[in-house]
Amino acid sequence: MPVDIPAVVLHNTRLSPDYNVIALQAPALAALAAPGQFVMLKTAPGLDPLLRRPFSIFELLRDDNGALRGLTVLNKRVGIGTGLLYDAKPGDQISCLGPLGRPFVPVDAPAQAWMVAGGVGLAPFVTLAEALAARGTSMTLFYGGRSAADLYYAEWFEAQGARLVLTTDDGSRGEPGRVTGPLARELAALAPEAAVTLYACGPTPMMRAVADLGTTHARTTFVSLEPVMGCGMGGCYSCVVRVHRPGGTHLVRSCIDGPVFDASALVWDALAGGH
Amino acid sequence: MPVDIPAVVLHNTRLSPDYNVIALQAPALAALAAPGQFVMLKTAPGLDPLLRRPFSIFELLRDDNGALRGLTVLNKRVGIGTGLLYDAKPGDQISCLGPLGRPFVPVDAPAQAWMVAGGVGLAPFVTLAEALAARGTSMTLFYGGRSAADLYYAEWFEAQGARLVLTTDDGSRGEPGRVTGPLARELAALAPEAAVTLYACGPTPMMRAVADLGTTHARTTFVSLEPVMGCGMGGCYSCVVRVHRPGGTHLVRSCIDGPVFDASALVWDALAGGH
Amino acid sequence: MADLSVRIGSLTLKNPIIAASGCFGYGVEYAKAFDISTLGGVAVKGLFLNEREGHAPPRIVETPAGMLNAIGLQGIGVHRFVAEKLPELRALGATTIVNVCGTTIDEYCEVSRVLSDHEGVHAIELNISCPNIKEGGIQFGCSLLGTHDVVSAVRKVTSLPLIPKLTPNVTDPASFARASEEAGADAVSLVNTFLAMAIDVETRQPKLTNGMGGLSGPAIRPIAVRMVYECRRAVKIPIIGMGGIATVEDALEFIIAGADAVQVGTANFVDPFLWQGLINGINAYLDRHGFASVANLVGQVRSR
Amino acid sequence: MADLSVRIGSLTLKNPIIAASGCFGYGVEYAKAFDISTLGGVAVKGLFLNEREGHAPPRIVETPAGMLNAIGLQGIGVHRFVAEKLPELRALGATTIVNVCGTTIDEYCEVSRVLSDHEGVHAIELNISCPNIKEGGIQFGCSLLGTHDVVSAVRKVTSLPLIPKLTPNVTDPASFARASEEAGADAVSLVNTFLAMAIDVETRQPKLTNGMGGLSGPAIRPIAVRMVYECRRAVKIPIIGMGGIATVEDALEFIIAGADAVQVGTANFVDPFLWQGLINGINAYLDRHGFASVANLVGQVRSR
Ligand SMILES: Cc1cc2nc3c(=O)[nH]c(=O)nc-3n(C[C@H](O)[C@H](O)[C@H](O)COP(=O)(O)OP(=O)(O)OC[C@H]3O[C@@H](n4cnc5c(N)ncnc54)[C@H](O)[C@@H]3O)c2cc1C
Ligand SMILES: Cc1cc2nc3c(=O)[nH]c(=O)nc-3n(C[C@H](O)[C@H](O)[C@H](O)COP(=O)(O)OP(=O)(O)OC[C@H]3O[C@@H](n4cnc5c(N)ncnc54)[C@H](O)[C@@H]3O)c2cc1C
Ligand SMILES: Cc1cc2nc3c(=O)[nH]c(=O)nc-3n(C[C@H](O)[C@H](O)[C@H](O)COP(=O)(O)O)c2cc1C
Ligand SMILES: Cc1cc2nc3c(=O)[nH]c(=O)nc-3n(C[C@H](O)[C@H](O)[C@H](O)COP(=O)(O)O)c2cc1C
Ligand code: FES
Ligand code: FES
Repeated sequence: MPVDIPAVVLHNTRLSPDYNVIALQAPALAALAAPGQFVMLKTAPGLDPLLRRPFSIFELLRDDNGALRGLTVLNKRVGIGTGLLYDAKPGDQISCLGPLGRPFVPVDAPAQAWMVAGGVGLAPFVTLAEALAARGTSMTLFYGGRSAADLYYAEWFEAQGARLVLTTDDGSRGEPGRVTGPLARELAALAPEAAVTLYACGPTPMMRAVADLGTTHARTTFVSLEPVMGCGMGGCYSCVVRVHRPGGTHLVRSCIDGPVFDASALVWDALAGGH
Repeated sequence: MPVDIPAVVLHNTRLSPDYNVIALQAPALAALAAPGQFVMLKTAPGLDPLLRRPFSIFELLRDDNGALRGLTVLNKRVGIGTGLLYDAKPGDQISCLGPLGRPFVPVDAPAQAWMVAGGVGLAPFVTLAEALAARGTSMTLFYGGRSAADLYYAEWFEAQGARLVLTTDDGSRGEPGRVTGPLARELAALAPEAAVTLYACGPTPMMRAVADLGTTHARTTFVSLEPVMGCGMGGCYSCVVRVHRPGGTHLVRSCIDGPVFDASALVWDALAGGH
Repeated sequence: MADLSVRIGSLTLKNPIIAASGCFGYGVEYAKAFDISTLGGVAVKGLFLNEREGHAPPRIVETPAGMLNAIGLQGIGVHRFVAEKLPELRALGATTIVNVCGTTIDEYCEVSRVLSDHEGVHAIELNISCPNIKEGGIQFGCSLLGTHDVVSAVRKVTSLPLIPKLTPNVTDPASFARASEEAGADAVSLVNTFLAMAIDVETRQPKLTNGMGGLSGPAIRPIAVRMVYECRRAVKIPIIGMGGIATVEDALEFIIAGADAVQVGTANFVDPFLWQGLINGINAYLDRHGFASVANLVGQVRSR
Repeated sequence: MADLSVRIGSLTLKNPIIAASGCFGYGVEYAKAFDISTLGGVAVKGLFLNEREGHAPPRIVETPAGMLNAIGLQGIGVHRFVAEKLPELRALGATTIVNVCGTTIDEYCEVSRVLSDHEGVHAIELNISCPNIKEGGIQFGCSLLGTHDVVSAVRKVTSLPLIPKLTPNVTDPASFARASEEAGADAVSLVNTFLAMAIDVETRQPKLTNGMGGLSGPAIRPIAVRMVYECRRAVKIPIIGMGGIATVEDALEFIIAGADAVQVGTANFVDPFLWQGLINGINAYLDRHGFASVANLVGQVRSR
């Protein structure tokens, strides 16, 4: 049951020249949110741009009494709409539609949850980590960025009890190289009976690499996809991805059948092109 | 030689629920401005709305050393663009094209200048009054509004040495009724040889009434028209008004042949329809 | 409270506000957001006889005050529709208008026949105007003869209200409305999307995998209003107008131009909760202007 | 620095950026703002043989990402033009393209003949596509025969580069480009405006005194790009593309779709100083992508 809220911008925190976190007042929406769901934001009033943009729910905001106030979005500026969100001012109103999409299903102990995040792909994992922490599931965050400055919120996850495995392209923090490097090593080192579920979000090639590792090491892997979405509600069929089904494959809408998918269900070659 | 300046909003002063004065930083443009000229403002970035809107240059802004800083616009909210200007925040950027159009020609003593303003029609008279004051021409402002609260800036004109003749529909300040009432009486009372030039800006019916009085009393009358304008530069032919010419009438572009016209040249019946 | 009902052949719509085909899934997707039985009608995604994949993504791209789409009529086919979606639509109380596609006249007829055999289908919108598929659709919609032939053929196999959906990609849409009327259509709907194209200048490739797509949204509204106005002067049957409707004023503009009912597509993507506001707004306008019914407002444009 | 020149028949344009007819007055109006000789060309307001008043205001109305106009081709007539404006345009060094209108083939010919007798007219753009006037224009532009007849008739009376301007209000603009080519045109330009309408719902009157008007601006760009793409595949002669161009990317999109040069109309109202930026931007793109000349980029769209 999604709602549409004319959310007031509470604050806009710039993390870098292209990343920011924007806080939106939307208690009714926050109350409905499940881990890994997304919202459709109208990045400006009027017709330019016309369509909403999809964003993962990043943090849930609570007041001092713990009552839900709204949510935040981790925004990476790549074009018009994300540029407008980067420039948003407190007091601005941004229509916020959601929560939308299939959420992550958090595993329970003794199974462990390994989260694998690349860049802005960190966004859906805050709500997942909270859910995992709540059920006492032990968790690890494999988190890669260009350099140390790009590893936002790592400490927050640590505070939640997550084990951190960090990598940077330039080696300025954690292990140099891709996040899939240490992930591959740790999966190989796992005892066969050790129950581990992988959750990945980031650039498509990275998610695919994680999915392949999951297959190789027979561990269930969930990915959260980020295709272009026109409506987020199942109305337009713009967001389709190819999945296996008995006797073949077909195209399903990632806004309602996703954005979270079991990686083994996806036809990855078909995803290469899209976002 | 018009210029186009990405002007920063210095401040936005609300005068009422539908009037505001917006100050724009545009020294280079202000330096070129003549009395009664106008600018074309892009009321929002992007394509909504697409076209600029024409506004009279209201005040010229000077810094403490008297150097020109920019200009203000007296805005009345009637739709999308004027609504955006009403809501403009300091720091916003508004592209400002101008100065445009034929200016008022200030008369010299012994001739007197009688300015007749209705509502937002006051806008072009601040620059005219400064020019008149500079040449020592004695001036009168006939100024009408709905009620006392709508007679903005009357004191400013008084300070410039203008004689004020105020009217309000509700009689809350000055004489009750239309501004053309006292104007008619004073024109009738004038000595035939007394040289007076009329300058009028306001609703079309009001300007027409002033023009008729000018004709009746054989006094030259200039009016500043406010038709819909697409470009303000003579490019589109959207802004035409009908004027007399030897052997008939024709349509001229009010953005370059106006907005200031000798009232006797205009075919007033043709104006009734438009703005 | 004015009378908002609209008659289309044997069908009476509660009100003139219809969800446009391809912009509202199969209707059921929106039932979790609001009560879709409050709509005048729900035009479901275009259906062929069999399941159809459509085009590879990207399938949409935003344009100034509009969007291009080249979905390629992905759909589950009429048989799965009547089995999997129709019962739910009936249970929800939706006034279901099925958008019927075909690559041949026989397919249009067969799909229509299947639908006619099932309870809960209230009308057939004949999609002879999809610009995004090679075979079928537009090939009928851009030929007066083709339009006449497919409409009269389907007319023979169904007694359901029959609504050919016309393309704007022709010189004179009114002549196609006339051809539809002569062929026995109960109403016409227009406009479908404008054939258009967007190119990424960095890659020099079309932004859509399909190359071309259909333009919809507010950008096209003034052209669509003109076409509805022209059709109103050409035919007596009801007209369902659409193209860029996003506000109450937009909907009223189409009705005043000559539309008996309107559809809303792209705007539903921007605001899936806009429906009640449109219905209430039209009612308020009718009351304010002293119209006893929306029917009295249809085509009431006054010359200047 | 890439080669920006464009050949149109016997004429060579400095660069592919042309001011569109009716959006740039007679050119002289803008000379006080910038040096109009820097433009590839200046297409002046449409001219009949005699002076013409045009329609009563309001003549324009804004629409989503566009505008409607019904100016009605107000103009001073060809004789006053050559006497009063042409000398100034020559003095300014403008590459002048005259937009020629007519109510009959004879008038098109007569206007073209007068222009051919004067120095400083560089090309004739034959306006057979104005949607805003009853007689003339569109009546030729919407008929293949009419197009062929008027183009070949004018071809006989002038050796100036002849550029029929095509309407988008037809099913297949490419066939009109072909008819123009066969009739001896040196190039075609498209698109003129889309016939459209806006209604004030409070008064229920059209917002334009003329009732209908022509839609221009960014809103129509995707449709115009498609039409240029189709024409490029239909004819060998140069194509001048236009319709909603406001940025360097927009201009490049048309060139990649198949336009040898482009015109900018509505965007000049929003930013009369955009010209140099467009010219520099195209040059920068060509250098960045390793094109020695703009001609090499024309029609270089790659299939996906
Ligand atoms: C379920 C979901 C969750 C998402 N969560 C987040 C998030 O938490 N934070 C965040 O910053 N972004 C997120 N995205 C991506 C975000 O929606 C896009 O970056 C955004 O729509 C781009 O809009 P724009 O107007 O800035 O770009 P545009 O100006 O529209 O386009 C600029 C460039 O961005 C590309 N682009 C357009 N849409 C997307 C897309 N969906 N993904 C990637 N590139 C795109 C275009 O192809 C173009 O190259 C998410 C996307 C989805 C589907
Ligand atoms: C030379 C000139 C100087 C002007 N000076 C001022 C000024 O100093 N202060 C000021 O507040 N306004 C001034 N105007 C009027 C102002 O330009 C319009 O009010 C404005 O363009 C309306 O834009 P909008 O987007 O708010 O209205 P829209 O949303 O475009 O339209 C809303 C309503 O306003 C009407 N409208 C549109 N254009 C005009 C117009 N030009 N005049 C009157 N009504 C119009 C429309 O018909 C419609 O009914 C001036 C106009 C001209 C031509
Ligand atoms: C994503 C999308 C999919 C569409 N699919 C269909 C379709 O399956 N059948 C059809 O007749 N029209 C289809 N249309 C056209 C719409 O029904 C409507 O005619 C058009 O979009 C204009 O209305 P709008 O501007 O309100 O969207 C589609 C439009 C869009 C945007
Ligand atoms: C106000 C206005 C007047 C126009 N007058 C003419 C004209 O006289 N002759 C002509 O061929 N086209 C005329 N046009 C059409 C433009 O030249 C151009 O074809 C069209 O506007 C599309 O380009 P644009 O979107 O860049 O404006 C006019 C357009 C506008 C907006
Ligand atoms: S985004 Fe519209 S169906 Fe998924
Ligand atoms: S506003 Fe364009 S010519 Fe006057």
